[in-house]
Amino acid sequence: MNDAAMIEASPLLALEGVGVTRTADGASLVEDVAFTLGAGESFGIVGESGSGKSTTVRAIIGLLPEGLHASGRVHFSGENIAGMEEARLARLRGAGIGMVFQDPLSALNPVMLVGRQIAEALRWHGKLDPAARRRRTIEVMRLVGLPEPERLAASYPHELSGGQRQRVALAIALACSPRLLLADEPTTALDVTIQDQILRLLDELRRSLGMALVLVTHDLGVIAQICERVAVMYAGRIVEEAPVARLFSAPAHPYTRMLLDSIPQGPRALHPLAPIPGRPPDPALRPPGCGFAPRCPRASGACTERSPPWRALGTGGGFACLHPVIAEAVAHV
Amino acid sequence: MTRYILRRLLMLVPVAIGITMVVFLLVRLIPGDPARTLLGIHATPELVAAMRAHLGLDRPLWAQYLIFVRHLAAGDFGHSYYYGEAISRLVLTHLGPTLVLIAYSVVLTLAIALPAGLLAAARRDQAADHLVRIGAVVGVGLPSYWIGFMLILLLAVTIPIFPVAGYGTGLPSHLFDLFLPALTIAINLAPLVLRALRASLMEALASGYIDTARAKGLPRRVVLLGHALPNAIVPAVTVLGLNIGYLVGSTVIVETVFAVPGLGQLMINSIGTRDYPVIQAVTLVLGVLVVLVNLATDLMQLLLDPRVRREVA
Amino acid sequence: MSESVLEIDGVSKHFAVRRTPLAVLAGRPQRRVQAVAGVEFSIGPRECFGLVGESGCGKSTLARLALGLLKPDAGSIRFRGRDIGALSGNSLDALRRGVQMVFQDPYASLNPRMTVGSAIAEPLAWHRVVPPADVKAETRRLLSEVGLGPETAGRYPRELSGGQRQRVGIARSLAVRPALLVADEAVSALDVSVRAQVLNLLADLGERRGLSMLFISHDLGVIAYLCARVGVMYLGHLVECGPVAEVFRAPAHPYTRALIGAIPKPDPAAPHPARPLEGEPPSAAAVPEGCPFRTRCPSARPICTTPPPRIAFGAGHWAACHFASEIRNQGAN
Amino acid sequence: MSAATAAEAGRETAARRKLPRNLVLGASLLTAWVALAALGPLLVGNPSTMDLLHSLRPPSLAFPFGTDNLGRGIFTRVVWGAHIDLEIGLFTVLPAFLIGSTLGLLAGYFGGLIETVVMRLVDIAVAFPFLVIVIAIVAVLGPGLTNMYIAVAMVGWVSYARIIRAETLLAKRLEYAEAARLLGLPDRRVLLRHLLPNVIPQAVIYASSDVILGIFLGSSLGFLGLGAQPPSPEWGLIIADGYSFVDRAPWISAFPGLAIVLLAISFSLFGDGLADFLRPETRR
Repeated sequence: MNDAAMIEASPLLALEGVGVTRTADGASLVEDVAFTLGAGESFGIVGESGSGKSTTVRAIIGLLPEGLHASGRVHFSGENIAGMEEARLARLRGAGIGMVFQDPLSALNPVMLVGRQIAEALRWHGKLDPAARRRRTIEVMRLVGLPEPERLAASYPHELSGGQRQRVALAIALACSPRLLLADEPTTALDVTIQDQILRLLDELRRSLGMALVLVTHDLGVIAQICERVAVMYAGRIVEEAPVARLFSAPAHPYTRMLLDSIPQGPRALHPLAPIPGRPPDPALRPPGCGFAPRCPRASGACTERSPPWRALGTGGGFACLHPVIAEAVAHV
Repeated sequence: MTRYILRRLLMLVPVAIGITMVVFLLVRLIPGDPARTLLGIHATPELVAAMRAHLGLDRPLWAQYLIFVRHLAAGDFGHSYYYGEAISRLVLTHLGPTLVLIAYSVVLTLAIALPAGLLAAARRDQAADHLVRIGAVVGVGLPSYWIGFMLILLLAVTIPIFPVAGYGTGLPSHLFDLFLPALTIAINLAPLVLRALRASLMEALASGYIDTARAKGLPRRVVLLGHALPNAIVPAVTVLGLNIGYLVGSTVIVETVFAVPGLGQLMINSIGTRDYPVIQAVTLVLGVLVVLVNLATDLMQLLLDPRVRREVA
Repeated sequence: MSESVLEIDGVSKHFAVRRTPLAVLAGRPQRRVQAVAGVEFSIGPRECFGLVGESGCGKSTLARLALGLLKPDAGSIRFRGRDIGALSGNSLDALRRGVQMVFQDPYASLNPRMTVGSAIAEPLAWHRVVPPADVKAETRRLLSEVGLGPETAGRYPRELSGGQRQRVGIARSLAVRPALLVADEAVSALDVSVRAQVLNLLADLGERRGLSMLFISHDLGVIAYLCARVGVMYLGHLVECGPVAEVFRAPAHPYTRALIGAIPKPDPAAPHPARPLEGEPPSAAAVPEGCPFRTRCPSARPICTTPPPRIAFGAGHWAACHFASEIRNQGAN
Repeated sequence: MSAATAAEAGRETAARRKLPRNLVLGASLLTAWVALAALGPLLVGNPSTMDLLHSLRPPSLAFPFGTDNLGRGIFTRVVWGAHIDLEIGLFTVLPAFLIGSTLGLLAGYFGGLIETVVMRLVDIAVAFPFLVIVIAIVAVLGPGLTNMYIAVAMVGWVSYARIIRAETLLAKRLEYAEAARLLGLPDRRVLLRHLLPNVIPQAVIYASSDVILGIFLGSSLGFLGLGAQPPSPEWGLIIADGYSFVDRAPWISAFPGLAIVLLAISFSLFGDGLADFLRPETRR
C-alpha cells in the first residue's frame, strides 16, 4: 500500500499499531493492527472467535469491556481519538461514528420505547428541538425500512421481530448521520433470509449516504457480498489484507487459503474439505513468532522465531507470512 | 389494571385459608388441655368443663375451625384474659405504631440502599465500592437487638439526641422517636437491597443495550441513570419484597428494645402472661400484613416494568 | 431400497403456548402453536438426511419426536419398522437407545460434574455394552475414534474447547451403538475451521459404522456437504424434499429458491438475486391457511389460499406448491 | 468476541483453579471458632460463678471484657456462649436442610401431587414472618432451645424446598439430564447421579448464610426470654442482661454483640467463598 498517497488523501479512519491487552494477566488480545479507510468505503474484518476482530472495532471508539486496555493510534478525520477523554469521545460516538452490535434483542433497552431510544442520540448531540427530533426519528426509521414508523416508535423491543429490532438498532446508529458505521457481526443472530435483507440494506445505505462501513464477521460469504476490501485476523493480528476479489481468487496467507478451504462448497465427494488441524491459540499462551505457525503446513523454523514482517502488495493490501501461498504475490513486492 | 388487581386478590384466597388454619391449629399445639392451661392447676373440673364448652373444645375440629373463621369474619378475635378487653381493640391500638415503623424502615432502607448501590456500581472495584460492600457485609452481620443497643448507647446515652424509648404523640414526634428503631431495621435490611441493586446494576451495565447507549454518545451519568437503573430497579424491589417477612419479624425485637407500643411488644407481653388468644391474633394480623405488603411490591414491580404494564393493560 | 431405518409418516405436533401467570391473570386465551404439520419422509440405512429451515420452522421439534422425547399428535414414527409411539417402558428404552442425539451445545449436554471418561463409561457399564473389565478400554477406543487422546478421559467438560466437547458428545452417543444419529444444529456453534473437522468426523463415522443420520441445520452449505437428501421446512410444513443435487440445481418451491438465493456465497463474483425475500415468517400460532408461505411468496396468487398439492419430479424430488413445475423450470437463481 | 474472550478467560481460571480467598479465610475463622467452642470452656472457668465484690467492673487484665451486675466475667461467659450459639446454628439449619432438600428434589423431579402439596405448604409458611411464627410456636410449646429447634424445623424447611425445587426444574430441562435419559438411564440414576450433584450446591450455599440467620434467631429468642434460659451464657441472653446497664456498664452487651458480628462475618466470608467455589462455570 502506498502510505504517502493514503495520508495525502487524508483517510477517514486510520489505525496504527493498535493493540489491546488484558489488564488482569497482561495477555495481548490484539497486536499491531493497522489499516486505513477512505470516506464511503466498505471494509470487512473476518476471523474466527478469539481472533480479536470485535475487540479491534470496539477499541476504535473506546467501547472495550471492563479489564481491557488499548494502545496505539486511531485517527478519525485526521484527529487521534485513541486515549481521548471519555466526555470528548462520547461527543464523537453516534455523531461521527455509529455502531451496531450482534444481538439485536440485547442491544435495545427492554424498558424504553423504541422511538425514544432513537431520539435520545439526537438529543444528546444536541441540535434539534423535540418536534424536529420526532420528525427525524420517523425519517430515519423509514430510511432503514421499518414499516409504520409512527406505530413502531411507540413499541417496546420485545414487541418487534428479530429483523425489525436490528433495523431499529441501525436507526439508532444512523440517527445523527455518522460518516462511519461500525457493524459487529450485525447479522449473525438472524435467519438467512433476514440476514440477506439487512446486508442489502447496509450496502444500500452506505452507497446512498456516502458513509464508510467497517463490518466484522466470521462469515466469508458476508464479506464477499458487501465489502470492497477485507482484512483477515488470526490470533490478534491482521495476517492478510486485500481487495475482496483478490482475497477470494488469490489469497497469499496460508491461513486465508485454508479458511477458504474449510467452507463447504458442495457434496463431500466432489469438494472434500481440508480442515485446519488443531485450534487457535489461547491469547494468554500465544507462541512466539507467527501465531499460525503451529497449525501451518508451510511453517519453517524461522516462523516460530519472530513475527513475520508485513509485506505490502502493489495491487493493494499485503500479508504477514514468510512462506506465502502464491509465488506471484511475492513477486509484486 | 383493576381487573388484574382483582384477580391478584382472588389468588390470595387459598393463602388466606392457609393462614387462618395455621393460626387456628397453633393453639392446638399447647401441650395438654388448653382449658386447664388457661385456668391454672387449681381450677375445679367443673370450671374446666365450662371453659372447654366456652372455647368450643367439645366440638369436632372442623366445627371449631368454622366457628373460628366466622368470628374472624365478624372482626371478633375474642377476649384478652390479661387486658380484659376485646382483642380487636387491643390489636387496633397497637397496629398504628407497627405500621409507622414498617413504612419508616422501608423509607430509610431505600434512602441508604439506592445511593450506595449506585455509587458502588458506578465506581466498581474502587475504594467507594469496597467500602460500600464491607459496610453491607457488616450490616447484615449485626443482630438487630445489638444494633439497637449500640444506637441507644451512642445516640441516646453518650450523645443524648434521641429518646431511649417511646413513641410520642403526633406524627412529627412519632417520626422523631421512631428514628432509632427504624434505623435499626434499615441497617439490617439496606445491605440486602443494596447488594441486589449493585448486582443487578452490574448485570445491566454489562448488557448489550449499554453498549448501544454508549455508542450513541450518551454521557456516563445518562447511561447509568437513564438506561442501567430502570432495568436494575425491579430485581432490587423484588429483594425488598422477599424480605418483608424479615422486616416485619424485626419489628417484634425492635419494639421490645425501644419500648414501642406496637403489635410486637403486645405479642411478647402476652407470651409472658400466657394470653394465647392475643398471640394468635397478632400472628394472624402480622401474617396478613406480610401478604398485603407483598401484594403492594408486586404492584410496584408492575408499575416499574413497562413490559409487564403493557401485558396487563 | 431396503427397509427404512426411520419413517416419519404424516406427523403433526401442536403445543399449547405456556402463558405467563400474568397472561393467565389478564385472562388471555390459550393459544396453540403448530410446530410440525403433516411431515413425512424416511431415512434409509447408511443414509444421511438433511433437514433445513429457519428458526421456529419446527425442525428441532421434529428431532425430539424422532428421539421419542415427544409423542406426535397425529401420524406415526417408525424406527426399524416399529412404531415408537406404541411402545413404552423397557421396550421403548431399548428401542430408543438405537437413536442417539448429537446436541447443538456440547457444553450444556455434558454433566459439568462428571469427567469425560465417566460420562462415556456410564452408558457402557449400565447397559453392559461391553463386559465390566473392558469398559476402560472401550472408553479409550471411543475417544480415539472421535480423534481424542486417552488423556481426555480425566478432564472435565469446562477444560475442553468447543470442538473437543462436541467430539466427546459424539463419542458418548456412539457408546450405546446406535443405528441412527440425530444431529440438531450440531456444528452451528463451532468456528469455521473446527466445523470442517467435525463435519468430516461425522461423515467418516457414518461410513465406517454404517450409521444413518438425521442432520438438522439452518445452513444449507453444511447439509449439501454431508447429506444425500434434503427436506426443507417452513412453519412446520415440509415444503420440498429430494436429492440434494436436484434441489440445489432446480429448486421447485419458491421458499427453497429464496433460501438458496439468500445464502451469502464466499465468492464476490457469485450472482445474487435482484430482490431479497420480503418480510419475516408469521408466528407459528397463526399459520396462514392453504400454503404457509403465501404471505411472503413473490409468486403467490389467489389459489394459494388452498392447500398446495405435492408435485413429484422423479428421483424422489417433490415440492408442495401450486406452481412447482413453473418454479422448477426457472432453474437455480 | 467479548463473550468469547470471557469464555477463554473462564477456561483459563478453571485450568489453574484454586480455592477462593474468601473460602480459605472464612474456613480458617470458622475452624478457630469451633476450636474456641470446644476447648475454650476447659480453659476459662465456670461462667456462672458470681462474685458480687467485683460487679459491674469495666474491662481490665483480670476481666478482659469486664463483669456484669453479679460479678460474672463477661469474657468467660462469651467463650462459653460460643459453644451454645454454634450449636444453635447447627440445629436450626440441619433438619431444615435435610427435610427441605429432599422434598424439593422430589417435588421438582416428579411434579404432580407431591409437588402441589409441598408448594401449597410453602405458600402458607412464607406468608408468615419467620420470626413471628417461630415465636408463636415457641410461645405455645414453651420457651427453651429444644422447642425452638422444633419450631424452626417446622417452618425453616420451606426455603430449601423452594431452592431445590427450582434448581431441579431448571436442571431437568438442561441437555445433560436429557442426554442421560436418552442413553436409557433410569430415573433413579438420573436423579442421584446427574441432578443431585448439580442442584445441591445451591442449598449448601444457602445453608451457609442460613446458619447466621439461625444463630441470630436463637440469640434473638434468648434476648426475648424465649430461647436459652438463665443462667445460660447464651450471647443473646447476656446482651439482654446488659440492657439495664446501658448507661453504667455498656461492655456487658457490647462484647457478646461483637462476638456475634465476628461469627456472622466468618460465616458470610465462608459462604461467599463457597459460592465461588461450588459454581464456577457450571452454568453460563
